[in-house]
Amino acid sequence: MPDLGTYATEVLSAYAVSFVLLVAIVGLSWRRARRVKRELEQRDG
Amino acid sequence: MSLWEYANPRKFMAWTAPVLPWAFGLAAVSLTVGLVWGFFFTPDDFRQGSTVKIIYLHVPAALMAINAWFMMLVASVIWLVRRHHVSALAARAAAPVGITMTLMALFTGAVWGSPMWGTWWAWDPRLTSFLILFLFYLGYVALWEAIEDPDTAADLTSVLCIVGSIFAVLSRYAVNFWNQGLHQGASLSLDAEENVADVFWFPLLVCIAGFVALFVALVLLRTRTEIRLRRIRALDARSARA
Amino acid sequence: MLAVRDLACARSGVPVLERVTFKVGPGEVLILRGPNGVGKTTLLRTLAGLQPALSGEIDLPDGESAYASHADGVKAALTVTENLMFWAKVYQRPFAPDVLHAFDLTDLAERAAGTLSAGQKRRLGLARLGVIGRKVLFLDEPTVSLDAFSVRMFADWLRDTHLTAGGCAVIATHIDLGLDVPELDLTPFKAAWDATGGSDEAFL
Amino acid sequence: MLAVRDLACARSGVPVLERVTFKVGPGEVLILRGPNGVGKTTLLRTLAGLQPALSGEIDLPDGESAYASHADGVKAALTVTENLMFWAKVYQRPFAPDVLHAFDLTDLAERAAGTLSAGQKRRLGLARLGVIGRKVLFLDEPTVSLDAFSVRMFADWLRDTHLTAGGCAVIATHIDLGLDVPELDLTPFKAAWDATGGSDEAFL
Amino acid sequence: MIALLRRDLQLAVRAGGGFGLGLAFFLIVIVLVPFGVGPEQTVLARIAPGILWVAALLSALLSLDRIFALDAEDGSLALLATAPIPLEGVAVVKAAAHWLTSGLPLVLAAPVLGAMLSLPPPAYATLVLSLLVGTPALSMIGTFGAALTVGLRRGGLLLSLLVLPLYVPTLIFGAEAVRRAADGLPATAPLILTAAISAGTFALMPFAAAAGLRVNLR
Amino acid sequence: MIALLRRDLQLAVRAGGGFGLGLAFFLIVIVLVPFGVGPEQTVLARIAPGILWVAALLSALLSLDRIFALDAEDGSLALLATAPIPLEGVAVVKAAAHWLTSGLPLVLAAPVLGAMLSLPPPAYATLVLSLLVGTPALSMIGTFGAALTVGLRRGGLLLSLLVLPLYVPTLIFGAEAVRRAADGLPATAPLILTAAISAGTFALMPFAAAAGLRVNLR
Ligand code: HEM
Ligand SMILES: Nc1ncnc2c1ncn2[C@@H]1O[C@H](COP(=O)(O)OP(=O)(O)OP(=O)(O)O)[C@@H](O)[C@H]1O
Ligand SMILES: Nc1ncnc2c1ncn2[C@@H]1O[C@H](COP(=O)(O)OP(=O)(O)OP(=O)(O)O)[C@@H](O)[C@H]1O
Ligand SMILES: [Mg+2]
Ligand SMILES: [Mg+2]
Repeated sequence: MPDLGTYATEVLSAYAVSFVLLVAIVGLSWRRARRVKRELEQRDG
Repeated sequence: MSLWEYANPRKFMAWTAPVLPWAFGLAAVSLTVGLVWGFFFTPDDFRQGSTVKIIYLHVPAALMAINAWFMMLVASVIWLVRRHHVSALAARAAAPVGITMTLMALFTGAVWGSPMWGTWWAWDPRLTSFLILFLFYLGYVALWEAIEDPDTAADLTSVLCIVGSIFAVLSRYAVNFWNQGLHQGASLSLDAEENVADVFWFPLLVCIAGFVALFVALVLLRTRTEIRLRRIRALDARSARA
Repeated sequence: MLAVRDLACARSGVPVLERVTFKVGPGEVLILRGPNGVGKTTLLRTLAGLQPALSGEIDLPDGESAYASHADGVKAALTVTENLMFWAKVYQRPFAPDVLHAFDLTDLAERAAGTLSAGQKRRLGLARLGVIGRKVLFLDEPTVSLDAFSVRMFADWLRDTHLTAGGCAVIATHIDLGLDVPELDLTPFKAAWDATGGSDEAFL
Repeated sequence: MLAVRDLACARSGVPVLERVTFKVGPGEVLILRGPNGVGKTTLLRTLAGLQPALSGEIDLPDGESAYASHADGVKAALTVTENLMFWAKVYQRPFAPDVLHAFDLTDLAERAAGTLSAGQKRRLGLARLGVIGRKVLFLDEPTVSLDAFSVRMFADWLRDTHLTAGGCAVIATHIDLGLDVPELDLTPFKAAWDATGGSDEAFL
Repeated sequence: MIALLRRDLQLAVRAGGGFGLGLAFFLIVIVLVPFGVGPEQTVLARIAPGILWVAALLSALLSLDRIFALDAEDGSLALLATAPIPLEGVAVVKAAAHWLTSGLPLVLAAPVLGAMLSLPPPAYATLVLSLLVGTPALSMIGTFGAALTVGLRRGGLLLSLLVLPLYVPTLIFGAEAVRRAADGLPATAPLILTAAISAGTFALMPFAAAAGLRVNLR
Repeated sequence: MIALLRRDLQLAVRAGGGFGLGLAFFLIVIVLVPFGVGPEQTVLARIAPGILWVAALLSALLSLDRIFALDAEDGSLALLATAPIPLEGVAVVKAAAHWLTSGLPLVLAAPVLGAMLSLPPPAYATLVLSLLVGTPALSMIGTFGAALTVGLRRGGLLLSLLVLPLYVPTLIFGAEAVRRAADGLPATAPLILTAAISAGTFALMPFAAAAGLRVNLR
């Protein structure tokens, strides 16, 4: 872990929130993709 | 076979299926490399201290936020001119990704601003234009959500996207006129003198590549979902009539 | 005057009717029949140019048609005369007060349209057709809410004024107008469940 | 069940009908007739309690009546079932899916009401009556936009379900419902030009 | 009545994000003010409490006409009036649904928007609290106004004209609370007054609103 | 087209003072701001140009949904679309009618309200002029938004969300002009830019609005 000095909270929170946002968009897209795919497979029989 | 045939939903599903894992893989690798490199193996800036590390998130996110809108604009025009369903759906699929990027740029910028400018938010032109861009995204998504019929929605959101783009550019100039601002100028120009030091520059490039790959991967994935939803809708409509 | 050939039309992207073919000459009326939801409104809107046809041809003199929908576009705040005057001006026609007589609106001429009963409002909506002077009329259930007397009055106007002047009309209705004219039942033209042309087609 | 004695009613302060007297017993239907503007809607709204009578009496069991107007209170954004469920809950009644069948809505059960055709929407509006389980119905032109088959279906529901369960109904309509029931022409009850009770009376 | 509340919320959500839109409007007003006033932080901080409250008020206002108008147009209102629920109950439910879809989201988002207007951080808690106890009054007063104007087809303007003067006391106490907190003064008194207005309106206004509805349906 | 303009104005007047109401809303916003912000003259004078412009904008916004909604509901819009006037013309006329009933009264009343917010007197002429050349853009942009959302039955909120970001440039230039005048600086440049936006929107937006209407009527 590098020494972030006085700005540790800022840098870490920037990274943390960005990760949350990235994971959220990827996760939501992925989950929805899977759900829709399954639904379609059921429909197609 | 013309290029446009790739915009046929079936074809699109077919050729994106193998591409998708590669896109995600590329995104994961370059993001990991870029961010780890940037976070752990670059020095602090002599003026900005460790906050310079935020650049690896902030700049790519800001770039992608603008480029996503631009992509939506192109897709909207294609839909209006050639009426390829995939392009309309791709525009729809890109919008939430663009919103995420915008939010990320806004947040990382705000966090960066608090030590640098002593405030979380300042009505700087660049920041302000981003906020306006965010509003355009919200309006665009809200309009999509509000309309039942997919083709009507595609038409209307496309018109909105084109008109909105013109006004976004106009706002940018207006905002500059209104307030001169604190934000740095472009530092990614090819003119070497204006660039940030190389130590920051290379990992930043890798991160930008990672964000681009991630954007492409997400748009492909989401477009596929939209296509499937339309297919379900179509099958439902058909079986209701059978 | 109006010739429709092999027309297919859709409602919000779903094919509803196909292979609709008919001709209506000057002085003729065609009545559209069919159960609820068969697509009468859709067909009339397509003919009137409000929505594009999926395929097929509509032959129709330019600038000669008019459409009257379920809703009759009456402004509650304007009087009966003002409502009609407005449409006369939009279509750049003189406003002849005898339409008021033809639709039994003389007594109501100065009443605000918002204070009319359902049937009176409908008569006002129909009087618009007498004002704008178009030859080809597309009418969607024009006699809703009208009493028997008013229905006859409307049929009389249609026969004696509109048709004798060389006009024609396509009318969707569920009731008997008392006119001796050809009817077209739309049931056989219902789009097959796998009809092509819908907006979802590319996804199937 | 419903007894009206010497009723006078007004529309925006102007007397419209007077001396209206009739009785409707359990299992009976009364059809209101009369030309457009005679006051059918006004009378039904008065009976339903939406506006006060000028004078006269309305005898009617409490909490047993329901009203259906020209507009049918269908929410475009909700599905057919959701629309009906809502009214069932408001009237605190169980929702029995067989009304869907009685009004030929089974195929449309999951469709958003906004995408129905005029007649389909009307059927949904009528199905509400089957859900709320009220005994005394006041219906204002219930069969507008319905095709002949649906009109018969509605008449059947009325006769076989509603009336046999001891209900009754007052219906304003211009068409023939195919029911063999008494009719009341309102023309003779039109208020005289000097009828009393209007809101302007104090100034005359 | 719960069915009615459920339906109204369902309609708000179905209609494409009823929750989001009131909020978006709030956001937009807050964003527009600096464009008009100029970007100086000191000025913005000075006017932030007032502007935030005015924006909340305008955002509530904008959705008022939908409270009864849609139901009146499609005939549901007449049917509800003849249904076995008291019209007073209908009014309360309508106000509650309006608050849930337009007031509550504002309360939650207010701190972020406070930051954009450079509101001093100590005032955040008071801002949220004052909106929480004050916005219900806005919804209930608005419902009364909507009941008076239903069926008049004047759009939102007549309604705004009627309702805005009634909003003044809530606005004064609410904004005063935030201003005091921003200046480091105790804000309890204005907060309590704001809450009292909310409580009072919910106790009395439904009767007035129901009376208005009855007259308008006649 | 003139008939349509005449009818729209007639309807605005008949419907109980279409002219007065936009103005009243403007007035009320101006009155509410001091309640929210506090009564100090220096602060008010400082923010007056911005608040006046934001109020003008909100007041324009509030009546936007009536531009097409009433005509769509009673079926007039479909009839107009099949009538022998181009939809582009309908859009221009609607925008003009909206401006005449909601923009023009503001322009005339602005000096009085400026006085209420302690706007420095030298800025009055610029205030009037900037509103005169700027409000037409607000009406035309709003007409476009109304055309996109007609028939969606979302009330004004979605419309506001779409339209407000489009209003930003007009607002910035308009308010900037007044601010400069209030500070004794020359205000020609922002005034010209405001006028240019108005001219541009009236030249191009009718086509976009007509396209939106056509799609929505389909
Ligand atoms: C909410 C606040 C902020 C937003 C919305 C924002 C937005 C942007 C945008 C749009 C770019 C342009 C990317 C490009 O076109 O190249 C950018 C770049 C940049 N920002 Fe920010 N920014 C914010 C705050 C900050 C702060 C506080 C700092 C540091 C003190 C900062 C430093 C930079 C740097 C160094 C770049 C790269 C310059 C460039 O490549 O153009 N930003 N930001
Ligand atoms: N606001 C009003 N002001 C004045 N007169 C009105 C008003 N509303 C309705 N009327 C008149 O009251 C009379 C009764 O109207 P009502 O709607 O009851 O007629 P109706 O018998 O239902 O007619 P329809 O068969 O056309 O529906 C009509 O002559 C009508 O013109
Ligand atoms: N938005 C929509 N989405 C899907 N289907 C729709 C939509 N609108 C209408 N439909 C369907 O299209 C079909 C045709 O409707 P249309 O209104 O043309 O019927 P119609 O013949 O006029 O019936 P009516 O006699 O009841 O007026 C109906 O089955 C209807 O349910
Ligand atoms: Mg129809
Ligand atoms: Mg009637």
